[in-house]
Amino acid sequence: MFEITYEVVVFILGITAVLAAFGVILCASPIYCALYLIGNMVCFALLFLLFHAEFIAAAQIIIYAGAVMILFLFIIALLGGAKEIAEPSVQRSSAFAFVILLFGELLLAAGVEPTRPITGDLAPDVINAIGSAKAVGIELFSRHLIAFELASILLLIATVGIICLAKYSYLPARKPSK
Amino acid sequence: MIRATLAGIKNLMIGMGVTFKNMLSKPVTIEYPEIKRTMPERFRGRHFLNRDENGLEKCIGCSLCSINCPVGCIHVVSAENDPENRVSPGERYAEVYEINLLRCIYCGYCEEACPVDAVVLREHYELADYDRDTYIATKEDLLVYPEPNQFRVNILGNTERINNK
Amino acid sequence: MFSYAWLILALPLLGFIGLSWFGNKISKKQAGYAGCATVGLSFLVTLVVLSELLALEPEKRLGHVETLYQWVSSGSFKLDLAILIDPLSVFMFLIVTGVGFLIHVYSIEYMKGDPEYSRFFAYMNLFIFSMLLLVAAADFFFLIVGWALVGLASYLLIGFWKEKTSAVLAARKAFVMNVIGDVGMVIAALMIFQNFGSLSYMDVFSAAPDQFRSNDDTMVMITLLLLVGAFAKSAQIPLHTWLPDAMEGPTPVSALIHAATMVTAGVYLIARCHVLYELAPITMYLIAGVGALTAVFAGTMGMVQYDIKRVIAYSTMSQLGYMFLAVGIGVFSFGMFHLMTHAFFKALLFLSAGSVIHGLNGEQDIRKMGGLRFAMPLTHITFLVGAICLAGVPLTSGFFSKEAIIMSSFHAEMGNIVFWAMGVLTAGMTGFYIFRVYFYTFMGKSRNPEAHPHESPKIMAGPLLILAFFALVMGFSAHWVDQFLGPVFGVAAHHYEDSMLEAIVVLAGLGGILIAGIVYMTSKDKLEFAKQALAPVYDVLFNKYYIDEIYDFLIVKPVRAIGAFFEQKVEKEGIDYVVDQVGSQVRGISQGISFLQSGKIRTYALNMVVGMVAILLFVVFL
Amino acid sequence: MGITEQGLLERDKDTMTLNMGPSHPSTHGVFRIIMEMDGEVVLFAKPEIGFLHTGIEKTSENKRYDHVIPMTDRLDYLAPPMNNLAFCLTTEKLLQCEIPPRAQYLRVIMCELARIGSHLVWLATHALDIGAMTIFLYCWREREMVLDLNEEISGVRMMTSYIRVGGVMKDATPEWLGKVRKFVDYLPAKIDEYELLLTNNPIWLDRTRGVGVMTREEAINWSLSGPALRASGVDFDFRKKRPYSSYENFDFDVPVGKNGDVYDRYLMRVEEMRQSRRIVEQALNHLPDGPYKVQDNKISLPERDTLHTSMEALIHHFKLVSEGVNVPEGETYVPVEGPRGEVGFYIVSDGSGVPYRVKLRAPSFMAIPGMCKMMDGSFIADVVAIIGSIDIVMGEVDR
Amino acid sequence: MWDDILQFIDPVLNAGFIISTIKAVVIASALLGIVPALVWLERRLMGRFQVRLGPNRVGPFGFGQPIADSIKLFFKESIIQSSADKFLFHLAPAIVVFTAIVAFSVIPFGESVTVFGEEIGLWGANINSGILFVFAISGMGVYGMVLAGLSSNNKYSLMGGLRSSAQMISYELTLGLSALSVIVLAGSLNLIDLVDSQKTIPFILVQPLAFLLFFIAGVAETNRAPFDLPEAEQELVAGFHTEYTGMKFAMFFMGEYINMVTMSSLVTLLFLGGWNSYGLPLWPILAFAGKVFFLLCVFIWLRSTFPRIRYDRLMTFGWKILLPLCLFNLLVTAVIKVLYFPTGIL
Amino acid sequence: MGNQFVLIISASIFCIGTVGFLIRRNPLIMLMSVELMLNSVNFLLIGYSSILQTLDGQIFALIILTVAAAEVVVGLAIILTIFRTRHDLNVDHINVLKG
Repeated sequence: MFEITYEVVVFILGITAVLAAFGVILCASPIYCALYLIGNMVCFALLFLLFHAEFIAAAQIIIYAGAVMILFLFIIALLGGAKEIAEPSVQRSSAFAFVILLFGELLLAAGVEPTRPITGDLAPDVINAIGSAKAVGIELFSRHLIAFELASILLLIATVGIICLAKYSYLPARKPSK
Repeated sequence: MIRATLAGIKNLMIGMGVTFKNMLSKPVTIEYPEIKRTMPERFRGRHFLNRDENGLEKCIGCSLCSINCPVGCIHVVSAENDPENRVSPGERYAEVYEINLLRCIYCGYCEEACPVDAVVLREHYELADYDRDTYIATKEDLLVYPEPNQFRVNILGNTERINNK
Repeated sequence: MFSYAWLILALPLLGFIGLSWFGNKISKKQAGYAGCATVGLSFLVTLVVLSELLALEPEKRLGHVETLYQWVSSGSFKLDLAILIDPLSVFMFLIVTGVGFLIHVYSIEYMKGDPEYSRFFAYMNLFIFSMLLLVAAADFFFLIVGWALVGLASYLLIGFWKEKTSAVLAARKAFVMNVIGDVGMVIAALMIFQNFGSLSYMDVFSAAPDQFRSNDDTMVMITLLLLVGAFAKSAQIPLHTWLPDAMEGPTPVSALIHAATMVTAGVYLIARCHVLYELAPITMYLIAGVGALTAVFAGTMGMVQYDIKRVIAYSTMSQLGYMFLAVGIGVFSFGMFHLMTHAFFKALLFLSAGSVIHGLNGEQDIRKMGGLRFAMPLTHITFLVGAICLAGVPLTSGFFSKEAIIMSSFHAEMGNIVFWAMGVLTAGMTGFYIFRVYFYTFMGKSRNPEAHPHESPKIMAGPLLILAFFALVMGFSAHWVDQFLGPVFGVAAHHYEDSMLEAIVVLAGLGGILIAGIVYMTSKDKLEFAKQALAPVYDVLFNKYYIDEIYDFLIVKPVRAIGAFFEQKVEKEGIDYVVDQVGSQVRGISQGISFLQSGKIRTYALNMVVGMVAILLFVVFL
Repeated sequence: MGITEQGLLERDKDTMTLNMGPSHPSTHGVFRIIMEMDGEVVLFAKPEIGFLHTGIEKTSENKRYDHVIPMTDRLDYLAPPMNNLAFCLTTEKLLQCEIPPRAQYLRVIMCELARIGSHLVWLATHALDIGAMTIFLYCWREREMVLDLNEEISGVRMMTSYIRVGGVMKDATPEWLGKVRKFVDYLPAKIDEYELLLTNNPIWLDRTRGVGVMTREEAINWSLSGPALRASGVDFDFRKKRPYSSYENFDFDVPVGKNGDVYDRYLMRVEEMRQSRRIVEQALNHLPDGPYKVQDNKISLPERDTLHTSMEALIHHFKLVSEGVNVPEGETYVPVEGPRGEVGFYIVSDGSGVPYRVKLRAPSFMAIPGMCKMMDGSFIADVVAIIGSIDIVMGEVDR
Repeated sequence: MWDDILQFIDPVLNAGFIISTIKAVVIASALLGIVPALVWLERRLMGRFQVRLGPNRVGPFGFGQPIADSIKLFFKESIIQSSADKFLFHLAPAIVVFTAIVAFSVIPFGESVTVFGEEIGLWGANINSGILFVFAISGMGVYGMVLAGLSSNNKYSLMGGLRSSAQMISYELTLGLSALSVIVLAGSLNLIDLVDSQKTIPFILVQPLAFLLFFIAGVAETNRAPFDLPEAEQELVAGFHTEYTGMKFAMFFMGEYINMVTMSSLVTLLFLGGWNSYGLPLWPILAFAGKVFFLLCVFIWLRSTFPRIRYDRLMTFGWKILLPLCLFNLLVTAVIKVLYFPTGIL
Repeated sequence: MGNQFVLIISASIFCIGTVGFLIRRNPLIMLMSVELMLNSVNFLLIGYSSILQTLDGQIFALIILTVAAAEVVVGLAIILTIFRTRHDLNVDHINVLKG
């Protein structure tokens, strides 16, 4: 019984995520695009919850929806969300064609049986017993330490980069009188 | 820097202390409609036309008030007194005495100009009303009645209108 | 048991952080005292550690790893913030903190006029900390961290007078040389990790003898790579060129770098890794050979220099050669002993030289000195003490340590007559060049009438006297040092008695002094012929065997020449023409197809997608 | 990137024009500033005034001298006695009449009370602009006492019209003087309380220090006056430099600032409140007896009780009320030190009972260009603080 | 057929589900009911701080005032300017209220009680990483403000929206990091565990700096004075809700007050020991409510005392003072914990 | 749900993101499309992490999250800088790289 409910919810959320993704690329106004993207991310976060990845779900919401998308809105507010009128072109049609091809290929690839499934022993109940955050933490700081450190260095570099890019002197002056 | 920070925190705390102290003090407001201030003697509120001890109108219609009004809000038309039926003790009396209270700036110049202490500005200050027409105060509105209450006439505010035109 | 031992490291680090943060907020005096106090306290803690260590049975003194904090524990890779307490490291602690403290005290007065006083002490503390970290490391990781930090600190200190171009260049040179060494070290560490799965000394040294045969390729490789680092840090041929240039830094820096700490790191490293080196006798021979060669080589160069500090610097190289010779022939404890005595007398020499320079207001050229024995009696005596120790006059510390090494170079298992001969030759040259400096500086008459030398203040004299005392008497502690370090190296080195050889060594040293006396104390004219005859040799020596020039000639010039050739001939006349032609032809074609390079991101992205489709096609269906 | 003219023009494209006012919570009346903003930073600000235009100067040309006085109340409505005084002093200078000392002292008391009241309102609103809400009501509490005093002596809380040509409106009663003394004794503790809340408060310092800086030269060149001028380090006060109305008899200090920023202006005004209190105290202690207005019935109305007994008084009364004061031909200007700076009337008389021309030198009006200069490069939050620190009153700006 | 359907919905109708539903309804309506009370409290208390009385005309002590206000706001015409983006304009206040209520749903306010044989926890939901959930959801709340600013087509609103987004991003870091130092001590992300680990002493005594930082950041997160920059009425008229009227305006208010309650509860849970009464003879829930009430009063007290911080100073304060302090505190806490209390403190 | 579902959803969102990147001209929306693509990969990783019962996928997702945050921030800064210098947000007009 519970299984069916679970699957139904997963299915609905998945479909919603896809629809939201369509919204992102089809809306004319960047604000709505951003909103749809937030919707997509929230759906994903809920799916992560259902996949027993509580910590990632929370991180997804806090980082993506809470910070990254706010930045998007911030920039949209700064630059003004001009609408974009779609016009057919060779570029567009070829893009559609190739991406549909790609999608087809991906679907076919999905049919290929996994050759080397590496399974672990961290069943949901095991993770729940430890706590998702704790489990991820243990894993992150033991086996994936190097990746973690590299990611932190990447963040540092990004910080420096963004400061260099966005640094902008405020030296206001009186408008020359006419 | 640390010292500055600590001093800053201290001063923030002092500020909070001041507000807290004031919270414990008695509020300075008064609950107005229930409790009303007693106005000082010189208060320049609404105009009234005085009567003398015989119940006659003091105003003699000399129009000095009207002349001395900086904004010109007083309109006086004087008339000769009928000796049988005197309205005022003098020769003439004000047949029409109107003050446009919306225009009046309550400067008290009319009071100063009046040679017979007829027009006075008294401690009446509740002048709000919903109707603009009522602000043209006619003589009936302005005159005080000797008994039983000097301030029965009150066109504005919280007491009823006496004259029913 | 030694849980407070990390204080030894923490105190100088604290001093560094404190001085660099609050350095400009406190007065010079406070900065100087703070800088000294941290090192001094560190020395006291070392003494306490030493006393506890001595209270233990000799065989229990090994391998106390004090783990401060478990830092990284990633799968099999474990890295702890730990320090190693054993006789060797405590021995080094004593030298580094003890001599370092004296140099710090000396600097209080020496650097008095410098505007960036606190920065100086901050760097000095950093240097001491880095060196201690290097010594205290219980694994190769922190060894490398300390190693690199020492390099950094020496860079900062040599280039301390940053407005002096030569100082900055010298600092850069030192840094580059050191980094060459660091690269070797890092590769060695990676190889060690690959082979042993751990970086900890304990694991590596215990596993190595079981895992590898003698002269195993891997082992030789590791030891050679480690050696690169050791050579770079200890200024052995061919990575020695930075050391004389490093004299551009303030004199206490020279004393600190060349006497007590940095340059001895290479010797320490080999001593520390003796287990590995014993598994690679080939490398040992190499070490001994290079050490002997450097000793002779530096000695010859030292004989002709006129810069007082340079002479001492070359002598350092030469003495380091002795130490390498010692560790190369397997008498590690003699090497360490010489390291210690050298630390005392070389620091003494440097500080005395600094005192001379200080007294002459920055003059470093010995030709402009002279007759200082009257003006600076104390400095004169201390310098003389240092000189006789260095020259190996009997019963001084230098005599005991040097004699032990030279004896072993003949008698020890790996010794032979060549090493011995080079050792003796170096001993003779040592006597010559140091007394040359001595005679030039203190004897005769003043050559510079404008100089008004004055004795250095007390606070500078104190360290000089203490060092002079130790330089004279520490020679008698040879047996104790053997005993103390013996457990580390498995067995105490055997002391060889051979009065004939001993006499030759002594005579060589005394002969050098005598020749120097004859040459420089007698009238100039009589030696004119000798000068004439030896002029070519002299030139070669004075120009440091043209090593810098050779490097320049062998590497820089050819590359430049090739570059110039290619630029002038090949490129301008040959390729350019072809390219121009090709280019103009291609331009026509490319303009036709330039729509591919539209500059539009989306087009590029589309190309990427097309590529992705194609690759996926390949992967999935083929 | 250095700001060149070209650079500025380039950047104008991504600036935003923000329109502050005329109805905005903190422009202190119907004042409009058009600001070019770069994000939160004001590149330059352009003032726009005239929303409260009442035509008082023009109206005055058709009013008798004594009828102008209630109008001057409406100029700087936070300190009406100052305007009354400026107008009366000018007229009296034309009339060349000597004012009795009691009248002069009463004028001083009223003016300094008005200064205290005005500064209290300023502190209240300025602090509220910067976000401190509570001090607003504390200041209001004390200002209410000033208004009560006004009410008691003149009959009206704000538009007192108390100072008249030739003296004052009515004499002060002993009870009133007692109340003033009580107020004077009560005030210092309260000023200390405001200072406790603000002077050392780090947020307050953050918001005010280094904001809207005007150097000494700039302040003079941009014709600032009053506390704003003194905050920039110019020791100039009409009460000291050109004493009028017996100010030379009083002992008080003129505070002078150093940095010329918002904080210094704040300190100036707080200190001025203390000094004003001192002046009032001295005036109370040395209040002379005697007439409260000129005993010349051509200038001031005769006493009311003589109207019923003296025919001459009645005739004078009728004449003065119906014709007003006849001022000799001439023109003059007398400045007084108002709470915002130099207040002065320039009056041209053609000898009739009506001024030929009346011109007001309004401190707020003169300060507006300088104020907008201060806003260049400040944050939008600073704009509010700067407006508050200059303490403009739109009544006298637009008039 | 009906049997099948019943069988299908049977698990839905079991006790757990019903209790959850009841809890959700109760919590949501209680929160919405708290708002008028809080408005009343704020206005009365502000009045007292400002030596006046505050609302006192409607009902005894002015209790009826918030009700009258809300009735007024309910029936007020909702004006939408024609140039606004209608959909977002409607959406924004809903987001604010929604996230505010949802964020509260995981806040526990007492131990579990047994009613009719069912053990009922006094919380909306007890999830493992409760505190992460609160941060995540309350972080979403800023969308309401940003969207309100964007959709109003008003420059003041836009600036308010921009300010709120920048402020939220900046102070959320401080909030999270200062909470982290407590989490490090307790070793759990679960709010109930956090409270349980404060059985002996509250964390405010152990982590005073973290408490201060958390509280400051909390004030900033809820956009309360002295950090009420997004709606700074003296500068930006009313910031992001300048254009809002009627019920939608009231919803922003509701959001702000609920956030205040949430933040106070969070401070109570993390630092003041939650419902532990430390010897005082109080019901757990009363202890909790008392602490929250006290914090709410402090919120109001702060508002009535301090001037508003300037925008650039706010950013500087957040990034250059609070954040380094937080990191420092976290570092020290972590080091001490690892070195001396590897198994857990207290 | 089986792994097929995860794969299909992930693939479709990835393709949608790709299309978005290819057809939109507003760099902001292009950046959002990239986010979509990254998200779809995250979803795949976490889905499989749950199916295969290991945490490696979650770790990967976490790293991707970090990278995405860095990428967005830098990307937005670049867009802002471009807008400041060019006052134009159409990527088709930005063709400095044109050969």
